[in-house]
This record gives sequence, C-alpha cells and structure tokens, in this order.
Amino acid sequence: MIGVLIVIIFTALTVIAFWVVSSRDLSSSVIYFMAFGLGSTVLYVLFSAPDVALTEAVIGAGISGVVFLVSLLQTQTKEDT
Amino acid sequence: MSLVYFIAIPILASFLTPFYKNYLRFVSVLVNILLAGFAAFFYSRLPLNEFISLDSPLSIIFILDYVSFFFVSLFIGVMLFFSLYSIKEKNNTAVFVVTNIFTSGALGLILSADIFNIYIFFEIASISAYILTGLNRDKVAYSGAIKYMIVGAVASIFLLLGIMLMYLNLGYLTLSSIGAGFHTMDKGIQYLVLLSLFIGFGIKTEILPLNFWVADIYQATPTKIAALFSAVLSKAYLFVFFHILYTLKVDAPALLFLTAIGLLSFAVAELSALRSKDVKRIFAYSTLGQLGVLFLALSSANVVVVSGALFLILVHSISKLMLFFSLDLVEKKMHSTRVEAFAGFRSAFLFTIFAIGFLSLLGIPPFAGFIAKLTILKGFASMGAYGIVGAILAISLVEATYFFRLLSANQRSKKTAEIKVPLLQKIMLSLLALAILYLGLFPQGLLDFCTDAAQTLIQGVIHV
Amino acid sequence: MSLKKTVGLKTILTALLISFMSMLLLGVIMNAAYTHTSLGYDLLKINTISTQSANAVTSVVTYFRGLDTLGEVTILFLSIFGIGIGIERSDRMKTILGYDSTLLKIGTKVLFPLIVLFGLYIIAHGHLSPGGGFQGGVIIASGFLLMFLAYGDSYDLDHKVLSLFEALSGAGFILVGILAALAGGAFLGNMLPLGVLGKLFSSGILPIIYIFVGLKVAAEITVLVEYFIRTQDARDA
Amino acid sequence: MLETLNQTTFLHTVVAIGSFTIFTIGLVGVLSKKNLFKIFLSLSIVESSLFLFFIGSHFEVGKAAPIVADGIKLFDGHMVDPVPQAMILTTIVIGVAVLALSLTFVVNYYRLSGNIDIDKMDELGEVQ
Repeated sequence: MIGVLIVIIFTALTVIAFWVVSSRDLSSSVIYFMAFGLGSTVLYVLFSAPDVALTEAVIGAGISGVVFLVSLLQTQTKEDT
Repeated sequence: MSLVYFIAIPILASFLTPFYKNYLRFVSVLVNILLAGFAAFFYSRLPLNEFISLDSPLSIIFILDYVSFFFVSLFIGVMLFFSLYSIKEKNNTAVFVVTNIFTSGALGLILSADIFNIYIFFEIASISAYILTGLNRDKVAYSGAIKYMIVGAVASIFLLLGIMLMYLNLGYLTLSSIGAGFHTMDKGIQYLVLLSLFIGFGIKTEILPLNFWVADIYQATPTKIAALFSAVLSKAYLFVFFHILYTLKVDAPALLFLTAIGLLSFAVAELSALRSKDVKRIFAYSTLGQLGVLFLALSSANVVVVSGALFLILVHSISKLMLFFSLDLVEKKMHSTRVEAFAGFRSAFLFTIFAIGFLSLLGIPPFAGFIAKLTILKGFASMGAYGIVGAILAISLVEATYFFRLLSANQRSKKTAEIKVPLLQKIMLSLLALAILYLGLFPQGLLDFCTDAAQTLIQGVIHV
Repeated sequence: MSLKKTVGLKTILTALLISFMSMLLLGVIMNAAYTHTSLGYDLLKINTISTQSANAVTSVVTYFRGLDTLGEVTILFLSIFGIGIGIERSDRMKTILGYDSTLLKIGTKVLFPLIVLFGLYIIAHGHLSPGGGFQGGVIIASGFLLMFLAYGDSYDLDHKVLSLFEALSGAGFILVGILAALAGGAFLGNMLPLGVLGKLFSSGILPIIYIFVGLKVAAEITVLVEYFIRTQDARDA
Repeated sequence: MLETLNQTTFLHTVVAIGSFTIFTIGLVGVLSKKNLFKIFLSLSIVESSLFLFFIGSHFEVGKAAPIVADGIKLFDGHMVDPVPQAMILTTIVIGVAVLALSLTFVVNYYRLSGNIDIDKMDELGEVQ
C-alpha cells in the first residue's frame, strides 16, 4: 500500500516541479510551488518523519509561499518573459 | 574553559545589539580582544579535542591542533585589526553586527570536526558575506549580492549532497570516523562525494572553472569588506576543503588533478588581471591567482611545500589587508577605483604602502612574501617537480608586469588630488608594513610553527 | 572573464549537467548499500538514559547536536537583520495584501489568541510529541500574519518590545549553554534533573532550550512577515 | 505484485529516481531561466528534492517515527534514524531564511533598476 502511495506522490511531485519551472505565469508558479510543499509534507508523514512534515507544512508551503507572493506583488511582474 | 566560547561570544555580542546600539564598535573590539585572550590561553594546551554537549564521540567534536590554531589566531588578528581600524565609524552598527557573526562563522569552520556542523558554519559565513556584499544599497551592490547568492546556493546544495551521501553510506558525521570508513565505500560513491565536495568548496575557494563570478563580487563589495573576503573567507574555505581531503586520504590522481587546477587557475587569473582597467578587480584577480598557488601547494602533500603555503596564507592576508584598506582611502578621495583615478592621487605614504604590498606579493626580498615563495619552490624542487617551479616563476612575471604598471602609472601621470591619511589609519597601515618586513627578516620562529602545522594538516584528523 | 555571455555555454553546461545527473543516478541506485549502524541508532540507544525525552528528534536537535541549532538560530537572526538593512522605514509604509472586511476582523480577533496558544502548546510539548520550537514559533508568527492581513495599517506592533524579545531569547539560549558549561558539564549539557519520560516537566534542559528557540523563531518570523507585508508602495517609491 | 512494491529496496529506488529527476528539473531551471524569481524558485525545488532523497533513503518499511507514544514504549531498532530528520529540520529553516534574504535583494534591485532579468544585470564587469 505504502509503496503505491509513494510512487503516485513522487510522480505527482515530478510533474508539479516541472510546472513550477516551466509555467509562464509567475504567480501560478508560486502556487505550484506551495502545492509541491504540501505534497512533500504527505511524503514525510509516510516516511515516518512527523517533525519534518510539520516543519515543511508551516515553512515550505506556508511562509515561503507568502514571501514569494508578496515579493511578486511588489515587483509587479506577472509574466516570465 | 571551552572551545565553544570562540563561537558563542561573538554571536552573543551580536544578539544583544539593542542594548548598546551606538557602542557596538567598542563591544566588537572588546570581543576580539577577548577571543585573542582565549587563543593565548589555549596556546600552551595544544593539541586539544573537545566534545560539545555530550561526553562521547557521538557528539560534535571541536579540534584545536597546530594548524587550526594557526588559522584561528590569524582570523582573530585580522578581525581585531578590522574593528580597530574602523573604530571611528559611528554610523556603521550594521557592519559590526554582521562581522561579529562572520567571525564566529569563520572560526567555527576551522574548529569544527563534524561535517554537518561544518555545513552550518559554511552557511553562516556565506550569509554574512552576502549581506556584506549588499551593504552599499545601490544597484551595483544588489546585483552583486544576487549573483553571489545564486552561486552560493548552488555551492551549498552540492556540499549538502556530499554530506548526505557520506551519512547514508557510512552512518557517521564526525570527520575522523568518515576518514576511517571512506575507503570502504563503493568506488563510484567515493568519486561522487569528492565531486560534490569539489563543486561545493570549489565555488567558495574561487578555483578555476567555478570562479567566473569572483571579480564581480569584489567589485560590488565595499572595499574594506573585500579585504575581509580575501583575507579571511576564502582562506577558511580553503583550509576546510584540504582538512577534509587529507582526512579522507584521497588517492594521488585526485590530488594531482587539484594541482593542475591550481596551476591553471593561477595562470588564467594573472592574465585576466593584466587586461583589467579597474584596480579593485585587479586586486580580486590577484587574490584568485594567489589562491591558485595555495591550491597548488596545499595539494602537494609535502611538508615543506605545505608549510610554505601556510606562511603564504599569512603573508597574503596581511598584504591584501594593506592593499584593500589603502585602496579604500584612495576611493574615498577619488570616488572611483579605475586605473586613471589610481594614477591621479598624491601621497607618499600610500604609495609606499602599495609598493610594499606589491613587492611582498611578488616575493621580492626582504619582504615576507619572498620567504613564503622560496619555501614553496624549495619544496617543489626537492620533490623533483621542476616544471611547476618554472611555471610559478613564469606566471609571477605576469604578476610583476601589472603591479609595476600600476606603480609607474601613479609615478608618471599628473596629480589631481592630495590624500591626507588620518593618524589612526597611518599607524595601523604602518604596523602591517612593519609586520611584513619583520617576518621577511626573521621568519624562523613562524616557519617552525608552520612546519608543525603542515604535519598536522597532512596527517588529517585521526580517530579518537 | 565574461564566460556567462558566450552563447554556447548554456548548452555545454546543460549537457554536463545531464551527464552528471545520469552518473549520479547510476552510482547511487546501483551501489546503494546504505548502512544500518549509524550515529542515529547509537543515539537512540542512549536517548532514554541521557535525556528522558519522548521525542528522539527533539533530543537530537536540542541536546546531542544543540550547536547546530545555535547556528541555525544565528542564521535566522542574520538573514532577517540583513533584510532589515535594505528596508527604509518611513511613515508611508503600506500594508499590501490587506483585506477590509468586518467578518475577517471579528474572526481574526477570536482566532488570534487561539493560534498563539496553539503555538505555545506545540513549543512546550516539543519533547513529548512531534513539533517543537521551530514549528511552534512559525505558528505564532502566522497568527501575527493573520492580524496584518485583517487589520492592515491600523495594526501596530511595538518594535521596541519585539527587538528586546529577539535579543533576550537568543541570548538566553547561549547563556543557558554557557551556564551548563560553567556548572561543570559541556556546552548545552544537562544540569537539571531528568524527571520521568512522558511528563511535561521532564527531560532536564531540553524544554528550556526549545522554549528559547521557539520564542526566537516566533520573534524573527514575525519581523520577517512584517518586513515583507508592510512596505513602501512600489508605485510612488 | 503488491508485495514487491512494499519492499524497502524498491522504495529506495523510487526515492532515488524521483528525487534526482526533481533535482535535475530544478538545476536545469536555475541554468536556463532568466527571471530572478524563477531562478530562486528552481533553487528551492532543488533543495527540497535533496531533503526528500535524504529522508526517503533512511526510511525502511515498517519502521515507526522516533517518538515514544501510545503503543510504543521503548527506543530501539524499530524506529527510523532521528539524526537525518534533525538535520533536515535545521536545513529547511536555513533554506527559508536564505530565500527571504535573496528575495529582498531582488525586490530592492527591482526598485532601483526596474529590471528582473539576470541577463540584463550589467552593472558589474569591465568598464570600457
């Protein structure tokens, strides 16, 4: 069971990572990045690392997403040209 | 007494900044004097191992042996000099907050014998360097800082990868255990680890394929801070890299590869300096060149050569401090570091200081650089590596060309501004010049210590 | 040395990268002989005797490798100090991302104390359950983030108190370590009774260190969030 | 079929392939993208992939988290290694600190120059 889950999540993470890098719209890149953080949180739980999962949830998906979004707003750049 | 005070006290001084916001410069001087006192205290107790927080080899280990003592006292000396030199700058609290933490980062890199702990101090030192680069708060400074952060992030990622591979395969983080088990690992993994370490530390030690960014960073950084990068930061990374390499007991081909890289790095850097029109960039390239020589010498695994390299590290730190600090005075007056601006100032004192710095870097007697280069060349000659001796001498001629060109440009051209050096600065710079002269005339005591230190370095960290 | 501007460089780098990656993959997967005797298992064996903490990760973070945590707290302080240098404080500071909604304001008023309490709970139970100083600290800071979002410019933080908090929690960490060293042990060594595994008042020095770490992280991340959320309007800067 | 999927060696292979694919995607992003935000996003992705690799490679099927809770009474070999988790915990916090610092530099640089493209950053270099 755990094997199937891990394979599925890793595949999803790879796709999301590709979207983060390749998306033309910067703010959706950031949203994908936050989704990447959430996906890795689930993986850390599966890997029996609840402490890391909690940290990744509050920092990886939370604070860094906020930091990215706010700096995007300040520079008024939306598109990756 | 604990070795951890070397790290804890400067950090504590920075944390408590709100309580003495306007007097931090005096506090920094005090902290550095205190650290110098600690170093003097530990001198008679060398070599020394200490377990942090747990009395067993499972915990983090700090090591103060001859070679780390050499670097610790060098760095404390440089930082003490820096804090005294800028003691009159009232509005510069930010610099002192960062340089205190910079000190503890550099000292931690030297003292720590635990690979993940080294990574933490690596990050502390790098982040202080990023902040110091962006200190001028203009376009140039920020673009330098951004570039620095990108290459720095790549470096720390690869270092982390190397550490992870080692922990996965060996299960320990202490340098001595890693050194004992390194050759039991699979050959492929060994090379992967070495490659990751080379990329991680190679970027930071500014070695050839990975140093395309260095001159830009030095140009963006405030001139006095660039002296710290040249005198402390790159030396700290250099030491850690070779400390790890000698502990891992890498095979001869890997060391030979590093020797070749060092020689190439030396040559390319000096040729780039010849082309450059900006004095700050010229000094940056000259630093790159000297780091190439150090790489070349430290990878030789020969006691005489390595002791010469350690001597050269000391001399180079002192000379670069002199050069960058004097250039800072020139820059303040002329508002530029271009060669034309450099040619236009008039000050007999600064001219002498520049001349002494250049001659010492070139290795002309009676200055200390001569002894350092002589020892290195003697060592290579005794190994029978006459090709390397010839190459070093030939490339040094290139170095001489641009140094003399700078000096003669200043002699010949029309003077536009007279620089009056303040008394404090005059005293401090003369002290450095005297130190170089003294070490050139009476090098024996230091050379003996360097030989002991070189033996410890080549031996690596032994299993406790 | 403007290698960067040469056209072919990127292709070469990418090719090098791909070959490096494939080598890495082959090397790692084919020869993965991961060790089963490691530092971690040795520490697990002595964990009960030396710390009495129910969470082994906490004992590693705060006790066995407490120096790493000191370094990490330093890095957090340093980065946020560096961010502060680049920001000019002025009266024209504006909150971006503010939402003017009464519902949000009332909801936040109710939620804020709960969030802070939850953060404190996570910090205080660091040695018993997952979580601890970092996680709890960031949760507290997220409470402040919510306040900024809901109240916008009308919500003011007392910066004097905040910077004192920053200074004292960081200094407290180091001073506890030095006190432990002076009391005869090692730096950050244990000098308190260990208590019984599973109780809130147990594990000696660990909860104290984690509380200092938590407060420091909370203060730092709050400052960070404020720096990012309140800024001069980019249009008139 | 499902039995092989649950074996530790299989999981380690999945973790290695998956995380190094993400690692490569991120590194290619760092090298080929020109927008500074994109570069820092890619760097964060690369870092996260390393964390996944490290934690995943230390996990073995059937091992519990290193926490004594209901049901588990003792610390022993049935738990995963706590040291990698502590290391990653530390590194994640360092990562976000560095990220915030670099984004501040990017924003400040944009205010002064109106530019966010790494190829157009030509303030530094040899002046003609």
